[in-house]
Amino acid sequence: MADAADTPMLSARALSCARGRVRLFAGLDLAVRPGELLQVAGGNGTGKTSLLRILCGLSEAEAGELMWRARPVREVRDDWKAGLLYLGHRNAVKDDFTPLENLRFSAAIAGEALDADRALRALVDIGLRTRLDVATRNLSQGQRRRVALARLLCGTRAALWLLDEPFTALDAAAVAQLAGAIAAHVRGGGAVIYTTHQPVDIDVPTRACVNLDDYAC
Amino acid sequence: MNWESARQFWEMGGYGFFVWGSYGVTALLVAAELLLLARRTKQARALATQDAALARIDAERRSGS
Amino acid sequence: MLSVFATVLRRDLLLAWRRRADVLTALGFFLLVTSLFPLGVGPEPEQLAQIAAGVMWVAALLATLLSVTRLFESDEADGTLEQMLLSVEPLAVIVLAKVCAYWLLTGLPLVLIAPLIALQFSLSPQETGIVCATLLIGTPTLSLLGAVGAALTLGLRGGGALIALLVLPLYVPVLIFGAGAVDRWRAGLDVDGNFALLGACLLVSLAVAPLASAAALRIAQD
Amino acid sequence: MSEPQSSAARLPGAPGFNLFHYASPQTFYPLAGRLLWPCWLLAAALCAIGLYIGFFVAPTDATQGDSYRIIFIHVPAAWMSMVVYLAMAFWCIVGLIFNTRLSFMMSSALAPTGALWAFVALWTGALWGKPTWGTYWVWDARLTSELILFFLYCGYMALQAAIDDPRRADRAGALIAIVGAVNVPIIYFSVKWWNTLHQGASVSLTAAPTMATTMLWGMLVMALAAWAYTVGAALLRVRAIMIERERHTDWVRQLAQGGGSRT
Repeated sequence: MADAADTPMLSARALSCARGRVRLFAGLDLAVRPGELLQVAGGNGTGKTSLLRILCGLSEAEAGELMWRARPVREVRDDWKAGLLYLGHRNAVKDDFTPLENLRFSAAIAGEALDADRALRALVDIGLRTRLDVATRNLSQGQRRRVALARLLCGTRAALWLLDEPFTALDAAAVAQLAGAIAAHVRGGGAVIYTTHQPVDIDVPTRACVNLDDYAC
Repeated sequence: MNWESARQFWEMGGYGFFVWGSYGVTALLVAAELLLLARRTKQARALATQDAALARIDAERRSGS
Repeated sequence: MLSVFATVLRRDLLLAWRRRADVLTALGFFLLVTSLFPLGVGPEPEQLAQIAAGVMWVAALLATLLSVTRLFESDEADGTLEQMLLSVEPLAVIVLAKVCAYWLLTGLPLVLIAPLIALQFSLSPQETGIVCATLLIGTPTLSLLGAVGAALTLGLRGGGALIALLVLPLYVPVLIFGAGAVDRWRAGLDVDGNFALLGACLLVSLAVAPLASAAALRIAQD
Repeated sequence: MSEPQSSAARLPGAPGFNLFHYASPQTFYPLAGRLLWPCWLLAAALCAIGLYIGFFVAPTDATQGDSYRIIFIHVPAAWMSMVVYLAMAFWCIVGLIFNTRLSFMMSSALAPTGALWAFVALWTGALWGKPTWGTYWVWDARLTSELILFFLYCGYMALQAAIDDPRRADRAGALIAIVGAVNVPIIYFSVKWWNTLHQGASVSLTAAPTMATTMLWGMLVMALAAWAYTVGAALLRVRAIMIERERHTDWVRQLAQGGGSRT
C-alpha cells in the first residue's frame, strides 16, 4: 500500500461537467492530499461551484472518475460522505432557530456527534457570544455566515473541507479567524478545497491552485 | 357490401354523426400531430444549420487571425 | 438510523412551532371547503349525509396538496436540504421523518376536526367513526405520495398546480377506498375490505414513497 | 458513474454484437431516418385495410345498428394508449439503469402520441356511448381509468415542460412515468371495484356486441396501423429532440453541413 501520506484524499480524472446544454469544462484532472490546500480559481461562470458540487457528490459529472483515498467513490460512499464537509453559497442555517440550535441540528443531520461544550466555544470564538439565543433571522448577513462557519470550529470529523467562497460577507477579523482555522485543519493532516474572489493569506506549507479557465470548453 | 349508395354510407344507419364524429376527429388529431412534427423537425434542422454556420465563422476567425 | 429520524422529526416540529400560523392554513382550508358544500348543494340532511364522506375526503386530499410544497421548499431555499443530501444517514429516512412531521401538522388535525364536520353533514355516530378511521389511515398515504410530487417539482415555476396534476391520479385508489367505506356501510355491507385496502396502500407508500422522494430530491439538486 | 460516451462501450463478454451500438444518438439518428417511410406506408396500408374491413366487410349489428363501427377506432386507441404508456415506462427504466440519454429521449418522444391515443379513446368512447346508452359519459371502469391515464400523460408532459435542464427533466419524468405505470393497474382495479359497488348507477361496457370474427380482424388491423403510426411519429419526434439536445456536438454540425439530407 502506498504510504498513507501521499495517496490523494480525493482525486478526479478526466472530469467534465455540463450545465443544461452548455459544457462548462472537460478533461479536468485534480488531486488533493492530506495536509494540502487547493484553491479553485477561474472567472465567473467557469464552473467553480459546479466542480465543488461534483466533488462532494451533490451533482454528477457528465464524464470522468472520482476517487476517495484511491478507491472509486461508488465503493466507499459512506467513508466519502463522512469524510467531507461542504459549505455552499447558502449558509444551511434555519432563520427560525438560534445559532446554537442550528449548530446542533446541522451536526445531527450530518450524522456527527456534537459536544455541547465545543459548540458553545466555537460560537464564542467566531464572535457570536452575545447572539446565542437570538433567532438567526435577526442577525446580519456576516453574522449568519459565521453561524455556518462555526461548524468548522467545533471539531468536525470531516477530513476534507469543500468551501465555496467562504470569505464573502465576513469582516477582516472573521476572515483572519477563518484563515487560521483552515490553516490549522490543513496542518493537522486535513485538506481544504476552496474558492474565493478576494485574495486571502492562508499560512500553510503546501498549497496548489487549479484554474478552470484552462479546462473551459 | 353493406351499402347501396354513397348517401346510405354517409348516413351510416342514422348514426352518421357519431361515427363520422369519431373518425373525423381522430383524422384531424393525427393530421395536426403530423403537422406539428413536421414543423418541429424543420425548426430543429434550422437550429443545426445555424450552428454549422457559426462553426464555419469561428473556423474562419481562427484561421484568419 | 433511528436517532437521525428522531432529530429531523423534532427539528421540523420545532420549526413548525416557531411558525404556528402556517399550521392553521391546511386546517382552515379543510374547514372552509367542507362548509361551503352545504351552501352549494342545499341543506337537506339526507342529501348532505350521502355526500359527506366524499366531500370530506376530497377536501382532505386538496388540503394535503395545498401545503405539501412547504415540505422541502424552505429547506431548499436556505441550503439545509443540501446538507441532508450530503449526510451519511440514508436520505429516505430523513425524508420519512419530514413527512411524518408534515402529517402530524396537516394530516392528523384533519382527522381530529372531522367529527365536527360530520355533525355539519348530519352523519350518524357510526358513520362519523368510519370516516375518521378511514381518514386516519388514508391521510398518511396522501402525505407520502404528496412528498414525491413536492420533491419532483422542487423549485419549478407553477409548482402547486403541477404537483396536483402529478399526484392526484395516484390519489384515486385511496380516495375510492376511503370515501367508499361509508357508502358501503350505509348500504349494509361490511367495510373490512376498505380498511384492508387502505392499510395496504399505506404500507406500500410507506415502503416506496420515501425512496422515490429521495431519488427525486437527488435529481432536483443535481 | 460515467455515461457510455462513445458508441463502442461494449457489454463485458458480449460477442460481436454490441448492444450499445445504437444507444448513442449519433448512430441511431440515421437508422431512425431510414425507418420513417416504411412506418408511414405500413400505417397507411393497414389503416386502409382495417377501414375497409370495418365498413364494408363487417355486417351491421343486429342490436346496435351501425354505431358499433366506432369500436374500430375506439378499441385500438384504448389499447395503444396503454401500450405506449408501458413503453414509456420501459424506456425510462432502461434509461435509469444504463444511463443512456437516448432512452429518455425515446420516452419523451412517445408521450404526446400516447396522450393523443388516450384522448381519441375518450372522445370515441363518448360518441359511442351516446347512441348506445343515451349519455356521452359513462362512469364505466375502463373509461374512467382511461381518463386517469390521460391525466398521467398530461402530468408527465407538464413536468418535463416545467424543467429546463434536460438531464433533470429526463430523470424526473422517468420517476413519475414509472410510479404512474405501477399505479395504472391499481387504479384500474380500484375503479372497477368502485364501479361494481355503484352498479345501479351505471351500465358497464361489458355489454359490447358479440365479437364476429370480421370485427375482431378489423380491430386487430386497425391496432397494427395505430402501432405503426405511433412508431413513425415517435421516431420523427425523437430525431427532432436529438438535434435540439445535441446541438453543441459536432455530429449535429456535420449533419447540418451535409445539407441535412435524409441520412
